[in-house]
Amino acid sequence: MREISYVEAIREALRQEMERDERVIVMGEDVGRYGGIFKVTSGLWEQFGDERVRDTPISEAAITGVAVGAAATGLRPVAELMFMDFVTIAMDQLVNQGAKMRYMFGGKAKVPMVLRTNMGAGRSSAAQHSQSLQAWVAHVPGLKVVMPSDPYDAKGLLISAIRDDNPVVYLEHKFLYPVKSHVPEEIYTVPIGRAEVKRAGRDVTIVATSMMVRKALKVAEILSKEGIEIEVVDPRTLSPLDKETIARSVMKTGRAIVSDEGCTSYGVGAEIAAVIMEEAFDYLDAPVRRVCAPDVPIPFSPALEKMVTISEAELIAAVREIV
Amino acid sequence: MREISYVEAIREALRQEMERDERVIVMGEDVGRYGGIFKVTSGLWEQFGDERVRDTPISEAAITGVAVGAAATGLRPVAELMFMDFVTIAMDQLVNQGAKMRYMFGGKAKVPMVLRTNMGAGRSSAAQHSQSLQAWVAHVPGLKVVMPSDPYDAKGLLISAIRDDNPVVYLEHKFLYPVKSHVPEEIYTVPIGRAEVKRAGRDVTIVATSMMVRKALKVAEILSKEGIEIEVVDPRTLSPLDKETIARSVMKTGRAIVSDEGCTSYGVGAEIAAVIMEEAFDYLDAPVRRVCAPDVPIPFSPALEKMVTISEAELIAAVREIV
Amino acid sequence: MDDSLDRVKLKEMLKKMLEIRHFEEQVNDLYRKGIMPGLAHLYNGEEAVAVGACSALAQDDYITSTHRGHGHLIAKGGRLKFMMAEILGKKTGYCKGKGGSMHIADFDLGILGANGIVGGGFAIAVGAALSSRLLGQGRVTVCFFGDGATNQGSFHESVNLASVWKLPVVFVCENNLYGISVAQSRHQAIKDIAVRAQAYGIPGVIVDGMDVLAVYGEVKKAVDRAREGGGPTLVECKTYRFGGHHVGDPGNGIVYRTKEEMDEWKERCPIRRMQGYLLEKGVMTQQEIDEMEEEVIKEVQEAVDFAVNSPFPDPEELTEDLYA
Amino acid sequence: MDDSLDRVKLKEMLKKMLEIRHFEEQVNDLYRKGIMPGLAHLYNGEEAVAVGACSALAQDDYITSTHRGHGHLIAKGGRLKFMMAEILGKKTGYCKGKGGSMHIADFDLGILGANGIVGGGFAIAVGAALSSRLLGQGRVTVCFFGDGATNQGSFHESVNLASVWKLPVVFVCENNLYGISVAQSRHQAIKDIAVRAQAYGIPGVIVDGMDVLAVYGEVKKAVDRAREGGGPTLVECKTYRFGGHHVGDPGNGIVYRTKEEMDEWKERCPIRRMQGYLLEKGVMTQQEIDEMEEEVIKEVQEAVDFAVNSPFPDPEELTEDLYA
Ligand SMILES: Cc1ncc(C[n+]2csc(CCOP(=O)(O)OP(=O)(O)O)c2C)c(N)n1
Ligand SMILES: Cc1ncc(C[n+]2csc(CCOP(=O)(O)OP(=O)(O)O)c2C)c(N)n1
Ligand SMILES: [Mg+2]
Ligand SMILES: [Mg+2]
Repeated sequence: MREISYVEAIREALRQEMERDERVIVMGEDVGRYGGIFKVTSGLWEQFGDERVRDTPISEAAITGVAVGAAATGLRPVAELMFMDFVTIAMDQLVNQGAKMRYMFGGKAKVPMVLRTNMGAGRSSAAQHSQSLQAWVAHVPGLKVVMPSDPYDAKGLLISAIRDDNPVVYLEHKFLYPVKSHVPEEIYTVPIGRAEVKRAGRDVTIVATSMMVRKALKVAEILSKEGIEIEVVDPRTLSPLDKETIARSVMKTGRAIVSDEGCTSYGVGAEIAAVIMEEAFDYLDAPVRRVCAPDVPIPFSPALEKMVTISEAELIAAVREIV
Repeated sequence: MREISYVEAIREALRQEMERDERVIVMGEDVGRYGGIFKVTSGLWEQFGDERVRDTPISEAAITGVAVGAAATGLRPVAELMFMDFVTIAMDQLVNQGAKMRYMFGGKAKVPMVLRTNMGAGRSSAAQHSQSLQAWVAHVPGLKVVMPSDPYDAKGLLISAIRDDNPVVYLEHKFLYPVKSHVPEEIYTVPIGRAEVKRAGRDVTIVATSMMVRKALKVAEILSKEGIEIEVVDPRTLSPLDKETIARSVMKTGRAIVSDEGCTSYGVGAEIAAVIMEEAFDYLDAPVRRVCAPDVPIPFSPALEKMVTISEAELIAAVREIV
Repeated sequence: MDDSLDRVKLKEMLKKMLEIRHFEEQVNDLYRKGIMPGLAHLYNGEEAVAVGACSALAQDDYITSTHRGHGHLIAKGGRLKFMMAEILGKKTGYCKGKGGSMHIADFDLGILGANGIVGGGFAIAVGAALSSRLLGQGRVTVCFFGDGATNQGSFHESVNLASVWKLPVVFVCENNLYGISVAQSRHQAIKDIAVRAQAYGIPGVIVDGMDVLAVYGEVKKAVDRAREGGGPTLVECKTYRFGGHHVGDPGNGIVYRTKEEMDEWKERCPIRRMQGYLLEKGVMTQQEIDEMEEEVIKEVQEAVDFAVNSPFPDPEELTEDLYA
Repeated sequence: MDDSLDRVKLKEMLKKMLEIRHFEEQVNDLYRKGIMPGLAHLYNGEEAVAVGACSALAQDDYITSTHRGHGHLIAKGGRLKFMMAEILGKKTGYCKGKGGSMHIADFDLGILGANGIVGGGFAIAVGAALSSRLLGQGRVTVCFFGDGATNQGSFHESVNLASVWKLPVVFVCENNLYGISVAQSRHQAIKDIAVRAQAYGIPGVIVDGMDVLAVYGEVKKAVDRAREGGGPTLVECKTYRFGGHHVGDPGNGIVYRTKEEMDEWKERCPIRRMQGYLLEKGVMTQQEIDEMEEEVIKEVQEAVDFAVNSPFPDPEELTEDLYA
């Protein structure tokens, strides 16, 4: 079975969709000859040329808004923001224009665009290059939000996102880029809006996003040796959220931990915890525990930054608290 | 006892603080001679002149960023965004600059600014002039977020916000502007970070924000006649959230409803519901119910818009479901 | 007189301007009567800009519009009755009542939407131009916006991008001297917005926005240039809104404008001017003009009747049209 | 030679440039050795801009800086050891290790911070200028930024606001011809960024950014003008970064730049040029210059030692410094 990395999987999805559909284009800062600063688009410019792989000026609002306008008029743009922190500059275009256009116009428009960017701290990049702002975009009706946690999902979800007729925010994780796993060479899709049980277990459910899925799987492995069987549920899509799969798991285990790298307060963990309470209250043996990032900006110094990137030890401690 | 309206209370707070402290200035679109489109700043330009009451170009990012820079260098600016929907344009300045400056600089800076704006639908202003995006700003460490629900709190919280050495997002509600209640003429403060029990009751807690507090109080009145005693808790501040007061109430009543006008998913209701579960799980007789806005953009037509502005009837129905 | 303008087209231009004027008067009326929900930003006085510019476009060319959008939409061919129904929040409106005055679109006519965000249309226009280029469609986009909007960052980013990519888009500025209450001299330190073109290495031209033929002429040149691959142009039209910022603005904006200024501009009414021109050139007689105006009044009244008599959307429509 | 520059000041300018150069070389070295966490954007080659501009400022004047900020900070008087400690993430750094290379500030020296957001400093600079005016302080702000940053909306909004409010701020553009890998000709359709001044009705000047005295001269004029209430100026400095976009950029940016271009610009080294000038004018002898360089090397080494030997922050500091 062929193994490729997460970054290669994303690139392959882009390449295969661009080969299949001329309307798919890529645009963003340094995505052309430079191949993107995380090398995601490496090689695409050589294959598809200047017109379809477009270096932009440093203008995040325009990048996003141009993608909206292009999507509404027949292209299927995949725009890249170099870091998720920069979505702050593009929120009007994304939220007031892209997300609402179809609804405001009574269904007259469709906006088949993908906004790719990456979240996650841990690279000593400090407060403006490390944020995990997924809760913001997931709060916006009209957007879809996906967060692949492994190379297989990365490829399949990106292909789904490109083919989706709605604006999709596609969130990559900086530390997943080098991670390898089995990825079929042929084109396939992973459906948007469908969670996946990444590991079955009977004692505790960990609902984890992105990089936290990997960590939860490791923790499950470790604790399994002690006889604690953890079920790891990866929502994969934050919006629309697959409440059924999450609830079904918690109904079985009776205990849940939610782990996401955004700040805890008003974050993704809150929504998933609330959903679990709403859907599985009578099954809960303990309150849902949130294991998310502390409510501070990301500090530069590795000595401090390691405290905001959630460790396996923290997950283990949380499991022990509630079992 | 003197009664004045919410809009007058805000204006009085601005006036009194500007009289007291020369460093307090007001800036925003049409806030000068025009007095702001909701007339909040009416009369201030006449009293304080061009230099301290500044009409700006239509440049929300610059308005916010200039306030950050001015605050960091000795002024205490109160900047207005005409509608909260426009904070989308200013998120970088607010979140990456204003909120993080102090932390990034190791405590070297302080940013005593207030960003005033208004939320709430119901005026047939459609999807880009009606949003309630408080969940976004409450998710950002470094910001404080307040939402006064009556004229008394409006004045006291604004004075606190102006005197606070941190960036405070001050959220007004369009439908509260004309509402009157007792407001002392003298200067007083309402502490940031302190919730208030607006009505005591033993059967159900409704944690409500802004306009929803008023509606919850009316519902409490109505249901009291049936013998259902509702406790209405107004967090007043979303960040930092007064978890104790909320939890104490739910420990007493055992049942809770959270009502906020933002979209339900990944909204304020999720956080407060999660907090209640974390702090008072063993006291809960039913899952916390969220009575927040449906996950759609705000439609223009009154026929549809009335379905997204939460009615007293919806609150009543929610209460009946859980008692 | 521009050679590309035959008599039919000239008459059509007058008719469109009349449609806008009467349409807006009805909107104002419906507001005063409490029939129209919310507010609306009227186009009275600026008719020459929308009509001049859109007359330079083909049916499948694109426009992006603004909060003050009725004029642009009518000029680009928008159907009065669907517009009016939308403005009243009716199910039969262009957007099924979900959009209202600030969010009307008709993609079939290349109308990519009015916009409630000042500056919200710039990047969308550039995106449409990018589509046209990559799909080889030869469509040109006209992006309308006000003087106030030229201070938004999105103006700068979008014009820069369009210029460096040489995209087929024409930026048409309606400089009506105010952004709500703030006079141009208080929101920017320049008099001619056209100079901003220099910041992007593109042509910038100034035109009398009260003269529909002048607007047509300059925009036509810019559209031709764009279509031939010459890239964007910034066309500044000096104009004036006769009413207040919106229907609820007290005294038609007397709080921040002098009566003299308002009167002076009203003297330069673009419709009267075009009528004078058509009479002088013998294209129309006074009687024909009067008949045309009667007809327009009737059409607008029909639109009002259609709108007033249309039903509101049904509750279940709330969650429709969100996702494709 | 500018009369306002005495021998002491001239020597100081050279010294600052040397400090920057050697500081950056050490940073690069610490990166290669794996001692520096993260990345850093070095200022080598652009020393004349920061030093020329900051030499025109008083101690209590303000600057805002960028991701490529070390040079600005040193030129404005930043202490090498606190900077280096910050860059290594140490408790003794300017920001207690919380900021790192892209977020160093020293408010006592008027340094309002480097910035990780391209274009993040514009509005902050204008805000500082507003404070200075309203508090009657007579302080001027110099806002540094790159060519790439001039395409951000915040550039436009901020310069527009500063110009219409006539605030005491000088916009100093470091046009080093690239934003990461994208050459200026591919990110904007103009050659001289100074022309953008016309969009705001302010003066725009072009200066050789490899000539510290030329930069000083133009910025000094602009600062004087600003201080006297004349409003902002846009000063474009043509310059070049000798290294890659950051310490990890392969081959010093050879992926998108030619060796010829790089060599050509290195020939114009601003430090060598200033040295030649000082020798020629008899301000310094070669021996004095060598001694100065020795001293700088020693100072920088002391800063490195201080930083390397400093402790990391303690865990409880994580939640400190968030709210005042
Ligand atoms: C981003 C944003 N900021 C502010 C507003 C409020 N607003 C609506 S129209 C307007 C004035 C626009 O001025 P201009 O661009 O000159 O257009 P005009 O109204 O004169 O046609 C303002 C400030 C808005 N709708 N969107
Ligand atoms: C808002 C934002 N967009 C993109 C980036 C990534 N980035 C960092 S530096 C840089 C290039 C900046 O170019 P320029 O302004 O010319 O400065 P230079 O690096 O050449 O000194 C980019 C794109 C960023 N930090 N912030
Ligand atoms: Mg205007
Ligand atoms: Mg550069």
